[in-house]
Amino acid sequence: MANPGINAGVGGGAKAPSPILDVRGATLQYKTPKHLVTATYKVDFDVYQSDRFVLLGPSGCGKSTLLKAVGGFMQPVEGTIRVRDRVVKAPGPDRMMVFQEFEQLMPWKTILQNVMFPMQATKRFDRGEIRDRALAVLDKVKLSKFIDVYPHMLSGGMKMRVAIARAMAMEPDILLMDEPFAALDALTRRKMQEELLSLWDQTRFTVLFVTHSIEEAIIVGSRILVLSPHPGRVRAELNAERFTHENVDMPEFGLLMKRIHGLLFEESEPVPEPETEAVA
Amino acid sequence: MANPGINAGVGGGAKAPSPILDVRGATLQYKTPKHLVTATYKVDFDVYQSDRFVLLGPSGCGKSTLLKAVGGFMQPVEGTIRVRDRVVKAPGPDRMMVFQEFEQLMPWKTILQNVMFPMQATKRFDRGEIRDRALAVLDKVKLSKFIDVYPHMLSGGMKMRVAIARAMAMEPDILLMDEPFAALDALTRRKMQEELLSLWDQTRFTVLFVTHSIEEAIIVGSRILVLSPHPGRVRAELNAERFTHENVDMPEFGLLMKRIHGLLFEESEPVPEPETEAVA
Amino acid sequence: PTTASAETSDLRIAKQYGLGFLPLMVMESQDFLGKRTKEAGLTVKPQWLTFGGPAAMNDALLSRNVDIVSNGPPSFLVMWNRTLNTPSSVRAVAPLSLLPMWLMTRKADIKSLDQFTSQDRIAVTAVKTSIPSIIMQMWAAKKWGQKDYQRLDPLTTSLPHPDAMAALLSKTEITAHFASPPYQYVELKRGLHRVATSYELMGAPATFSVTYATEAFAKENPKTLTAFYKAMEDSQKFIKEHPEAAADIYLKSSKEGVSKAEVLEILKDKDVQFIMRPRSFVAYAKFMKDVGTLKSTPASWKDLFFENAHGESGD
Amino acid sequence: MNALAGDVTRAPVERKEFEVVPIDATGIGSIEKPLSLAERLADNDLLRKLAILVVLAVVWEAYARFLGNPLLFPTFSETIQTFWRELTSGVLLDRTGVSMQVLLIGYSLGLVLSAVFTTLAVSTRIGTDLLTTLTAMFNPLPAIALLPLALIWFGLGIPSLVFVIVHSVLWAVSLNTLSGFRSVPEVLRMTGRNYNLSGVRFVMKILMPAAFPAILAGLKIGWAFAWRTLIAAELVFGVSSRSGGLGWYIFESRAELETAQVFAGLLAVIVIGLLVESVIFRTIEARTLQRWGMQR
Amino acid sequence: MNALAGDVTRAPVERKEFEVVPIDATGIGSIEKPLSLAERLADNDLLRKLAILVVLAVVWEAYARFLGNPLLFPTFSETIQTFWRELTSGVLLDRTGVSMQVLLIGYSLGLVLSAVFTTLAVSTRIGTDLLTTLTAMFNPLPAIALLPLALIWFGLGIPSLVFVIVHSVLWAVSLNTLSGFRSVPEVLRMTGRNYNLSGVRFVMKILMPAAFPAILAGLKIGWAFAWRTLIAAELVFGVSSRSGGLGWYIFESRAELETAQVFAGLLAVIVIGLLVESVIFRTIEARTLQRWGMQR
Ligand SMILES: Nc1ncnc2c1ncn2[C@@H]1O[C@H](COP(=O)(O)OP(=O)(O)OP(=O)(O)O)[C@@H](O)[C@H]1O
Ligand SMILES: Nc1ncnc2c1ncn2[C@@H]1O[C@H](COP(=O)(O)OP(=O)(O)OP(=O)(O)O)[C@@H](O)[C@H]1O
Ligand SMILES: [Mg+2]
Ligand SMILES: [Mg+2]
Repeated sequence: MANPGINAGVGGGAKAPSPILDVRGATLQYKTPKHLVTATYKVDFDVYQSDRFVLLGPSGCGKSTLLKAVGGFMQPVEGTIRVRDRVVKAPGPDRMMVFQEFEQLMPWKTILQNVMFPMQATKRFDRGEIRDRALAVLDKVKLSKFIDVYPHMLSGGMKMRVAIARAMAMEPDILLMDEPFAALDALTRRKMQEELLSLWDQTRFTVLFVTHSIEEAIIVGSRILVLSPHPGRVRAELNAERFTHENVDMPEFGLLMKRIHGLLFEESEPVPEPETEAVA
Repeated sequence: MANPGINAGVGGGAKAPSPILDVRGATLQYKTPKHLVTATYKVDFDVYQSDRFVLLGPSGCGKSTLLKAVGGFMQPVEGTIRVRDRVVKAPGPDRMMVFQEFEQLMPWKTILQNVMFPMQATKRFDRGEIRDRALAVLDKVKLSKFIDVYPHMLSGGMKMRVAIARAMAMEPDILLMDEPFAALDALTRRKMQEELLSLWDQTRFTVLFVTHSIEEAIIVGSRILVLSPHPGRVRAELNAERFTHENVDMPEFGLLMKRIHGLLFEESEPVPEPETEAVA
Repeated sequence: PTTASAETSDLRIAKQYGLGFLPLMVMESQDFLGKRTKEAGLTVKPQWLTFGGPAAMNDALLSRNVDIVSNGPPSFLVMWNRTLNTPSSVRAVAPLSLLPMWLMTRKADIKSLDQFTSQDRIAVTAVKTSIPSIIMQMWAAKKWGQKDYQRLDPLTTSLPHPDAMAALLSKTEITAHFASPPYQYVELKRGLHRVATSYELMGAPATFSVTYATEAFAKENPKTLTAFYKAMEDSQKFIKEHPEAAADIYLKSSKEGVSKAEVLEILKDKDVQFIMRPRSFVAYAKFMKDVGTLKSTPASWKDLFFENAHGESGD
Repeated sequence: MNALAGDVTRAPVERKEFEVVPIDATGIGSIEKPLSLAERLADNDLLRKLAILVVLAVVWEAYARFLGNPLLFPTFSETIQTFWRELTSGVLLDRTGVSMQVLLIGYSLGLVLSAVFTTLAVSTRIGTDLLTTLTAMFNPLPAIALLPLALIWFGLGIPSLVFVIVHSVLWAVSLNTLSGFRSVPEVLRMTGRNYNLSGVRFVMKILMPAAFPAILAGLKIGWAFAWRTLIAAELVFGVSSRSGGLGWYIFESRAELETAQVFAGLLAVIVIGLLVESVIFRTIEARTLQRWGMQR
Repeated sequence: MNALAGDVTRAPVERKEFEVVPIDATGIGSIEKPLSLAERLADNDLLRKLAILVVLAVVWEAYARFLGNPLLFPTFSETIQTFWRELTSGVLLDRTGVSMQVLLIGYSLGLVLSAVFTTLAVSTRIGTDLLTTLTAMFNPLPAIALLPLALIWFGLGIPSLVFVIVHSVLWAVSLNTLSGFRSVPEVLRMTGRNYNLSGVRFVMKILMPAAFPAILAGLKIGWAFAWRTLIAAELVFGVSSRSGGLGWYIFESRAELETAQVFAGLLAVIVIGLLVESVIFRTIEARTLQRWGMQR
């Protein structure tokens, strides 16, 4: 609405079912004692059932902020965010978050307890089932040997795998992931990406995925929202359903990578200076 | 000494000058109340003047641990670590570290103050020079606009760039970097890699670089130490001097990547089960 | 840091709150000490200190931070006995006052001490160790035999006078208060009634407060001590002769919720005397020895006092 | 498995791709939701606290009237009147001045000592043991335990009071500081050691600021206990002539059964406590923890 | 620029490449540097603390002998003898028992109240204001300030003592807990809220464990102040003769100038303090903070 160009794009899939997540003209700001930092500016997008929706953009463009807003941790100063037609007001386990920071694990719980905790806290699963589910998902991320260990004894990458396992075990409506694989090594990262895709194949959950890796965006995502540099605004929305690990070497894959690279970093058109900061 | 196979390999470059860093049979362990975790086992390697030496290995194989030991934060339970023929006993600014964690920034200092701090603390530079040096290096990592901001107001990637800028500004003898670019977006990451290489071209400092990205290892490194999975042992040492961003598309580049991938993940020979944990 | 020839120029005297310490207040305000020391050819600058309780005062004396302190006879006797034959042995200089303490209650039907039941609570300044506690123990020993001297202790509760009075008047669980002047008079005015006085319970009037000093101090400053003794006589005489002025002095340093008329009335009470004659020291000492608080008794009251006071007829 | 999970048979919704020029974002600083008056009032820290104080005063007044026992518990209005009278007559100010002086000396000395102790404690293991042992021993000890030593070493008067206050501040602040030091992230510690910081410089430049939330909590507790101790200690140590502080004023008023004056004295303690908390400590917090993002 | 920087003209040293089979790493658990006896002794926490205590005792003994004023400051040996005599005669145990009982009731009650207060404080902004205001007001108030209310509400004896102890524990613990809560990392907070935790559950399951280092420091301070207050309060608040605790024992002994007994009583306080610190709090620390890597 605020941006007619975007509406035109979305309108393309006529008579589409209503989206699960509907972000409309969302402007997100941080108020600090001295500054007023605008992280994203009038961002619109829709996420439909079973989308693997990727937010892609350069560092500091407001991807994490956008994800936090969808998670219900921030309210937009302008615009609305709706999940299943209800305005997002608070966080909830229907939108499980995996954060960028290692601190998200609870240092006072063992790995197993960490994974079991949200299932117990939200009572979404039978008591008897919880432990088995946790063990299964920990096996998937190859941490079965470390279930009784405390987080501070794990390497950074291992901590992140625990966090991912914890969120996956919850089978949320929308999984919100903030650069979850950034700290993983190449192989584990690939395995985790495949795991995510295969899990998706089983239950077709909806996932909103933040990354700054174009390759990862194309592999993981079915649709990619490309954001402009700070403050984040919509630059493009692209389909990437066709691509997985198997066709990384296809020419189309390379072409799409190049196209996105251009969108992200080549200022083809004269765009007004985006780094305006208001000093309050 | 502990492993004749490795000695044979190192012995190859006959009459080489004495190494800056000499790691010999280093076994590193964590003592926890219940477990005794061996992170690396009898690792040998030498880093020579002006090397861009990369430690490459899967998650949890002990790369960070090894770097910490070189930094002087841990003592090996077996073997020795020598820098310029002196056994490493304590940390020092001749070995500047960039850690994996965001917490390494001081939340009570602005970005500029954070970068200036080690220069002031170690008195390695003239008082008058420090501020300019800090500003210059912050400009290189594209954070000039944020010099008066506190770390908690930056995104994860921006925080990491500050940490890198801070260490670079010190021009240490050996720069110890623990997956410093893992949290950066594709473009910034590439820029930072290039920056590192161009800085290296200017001063030919020695850098010990931990990564789990094979591509990054080949681009950044002049020599690559490939470590086995947990507990980390030497798997191979390879040369990668020839490769930079420019020749990523060369067939040799791809071949080297494939070779390392094989070394890392394909258990071609029957290797004894490595995940033995002793319960104290 | 003084020799026999050069006596201290800095005399530190500790006093407490209450009417029992009036002579010291008078001495301070009329500068009797200055006059008497000048007579003796000394230049003494008295320094007046006030303490909240007796224990701190004893500590100050032992650590030589004060020279002359004022306390009730039991506290003094403990101090005397415990320091006997040590470098810090003490003796009394002069008594300050002879005052009765009254046992006040709000229960109209209680006429004597033995009528208190386990439902009652008698407030005293300090359970077991304060003057009223010891007086009640002496009375209990007389009435029920030495073995049972602690029979009334369970009824007592320690509360400082002002809090005890407030509690008694507020109809809390405190049903009685063994008060000292002027609190007892205020309570009387507020409609409470007197069960007994300390004189009745002891069988004789007793000194309420006494000043004492270490023998070491006395040896080094004999003239100063004599001057202090004489100044005390002056002060007591002043109170007798000028009750109005004495009342003013009292009210200037402490109000305690009473008017001048009331203070005058107290001063005129025949039981209230400011005299140099030591009373009932031996009786206290004997009893305290019997219950084990003291390890020995003085052969005569004169053992307790410096020679200045030996001319009196004490007991 | 999950009722809300996607329809397994259905593929994602098909949509067209699009590219747009990022919209103009100049002047975005002005985007701010205006706040309602009520919100703005509720946003005012001082106002909210004032409201709380007013409520407390009303409760006090009502309860005291209900009790009707001014000897034990005077009304708020009576207390305020007395407070005002004693304030304007200068008595209260004098007494408070005396107390504040002693308090400040003792407090600062306590902090300095505590800094020395904790620095030793983090530098050496024997230092840690010493501090934890001393803290465990001396922290529960009441002031009278120190009386003999204070009398021997400092005599009567201000130095002894200062000594006792130091005792009350030192252990509380040290305990908090040490526990703050110990929970400083390992990475930050390593960063500091990397810069060759050690001993005092390491403590000053890394541990102190990193542990500042805990230290500040310790400072607040230390401050409060310095007050409590001072008021109790003034009775124990006596005063020469009329030089007593607030503690002595309260004791005197109590002995004179001027309950309203007792409460006026206590009110002075409260007022100073509130001032220190909401002016000094609040400012420190705003300037440090909140600015650094170390506190919500 | 940098003297130690590499030679710009020289390329890195040339070396051959090699590949090896990772060496056998079975049985690596046994690699451990043996410790010398001295190191092992120095490693023993208890032993080191004992050494400190012995040194302190020797200093005490020496200083007391030098002073030669047993009525003011008895020697360590005399104190120990008296301590032993009073312990075996049962007096000290009795008195300590009484005090401990009151102390434990007051302490636990204080903790419960503090949990309620801080939970309210983090849940609502008015709660935060209320707690900070109340803490700033009441924390500096000495126990006598509560005497009138205690008398009215609880009368004399144990309930009043408990009330005063609650007062001394509540604010110190709340202050530390609140400051701990406020420095819990934002991500952890968000994680908790993501699981629909709010109110009491949020506090119990996220904030409390995450802020545990600060809370534990608060508990230690609270414990120490509960002791101090109890001993002071037994004097102010009426003990009904036989029922007196350790505070009364000390007061009585002081009135009787049995200084060695006074110090024996204080020694009892110290011993209990040390026991609680090195047994209870140490165990809690080892089981929680150290295990969780939240403390060095
Ligand atoms: N707590 C905060 N207070 C103020 N400004 C903030 C805060 N967090 C982030 N910002 C600012 O908001 C902008 C967007 O930050 P955000 O963390 O969303 O970026 P991002 O796209 O996730 O970056 P990255 O890929 O590096 O994680 C940045 O300019 C940053 O400075
Ligand atoms: N503080 C610690 N206490 C006990 N064990 C630890 C500790 N830190 C790391 N470890 C263990 O040591 C091993 C090596 O950890 P390290 O952090 O060095 O791995 P890494 O190679 O850096 O992994 P990553 O790439 O994921 O960062 C792991 O098995 C880990 O569990
Ligand atoms: Mg981010
Ligand atoms: Mg690592």
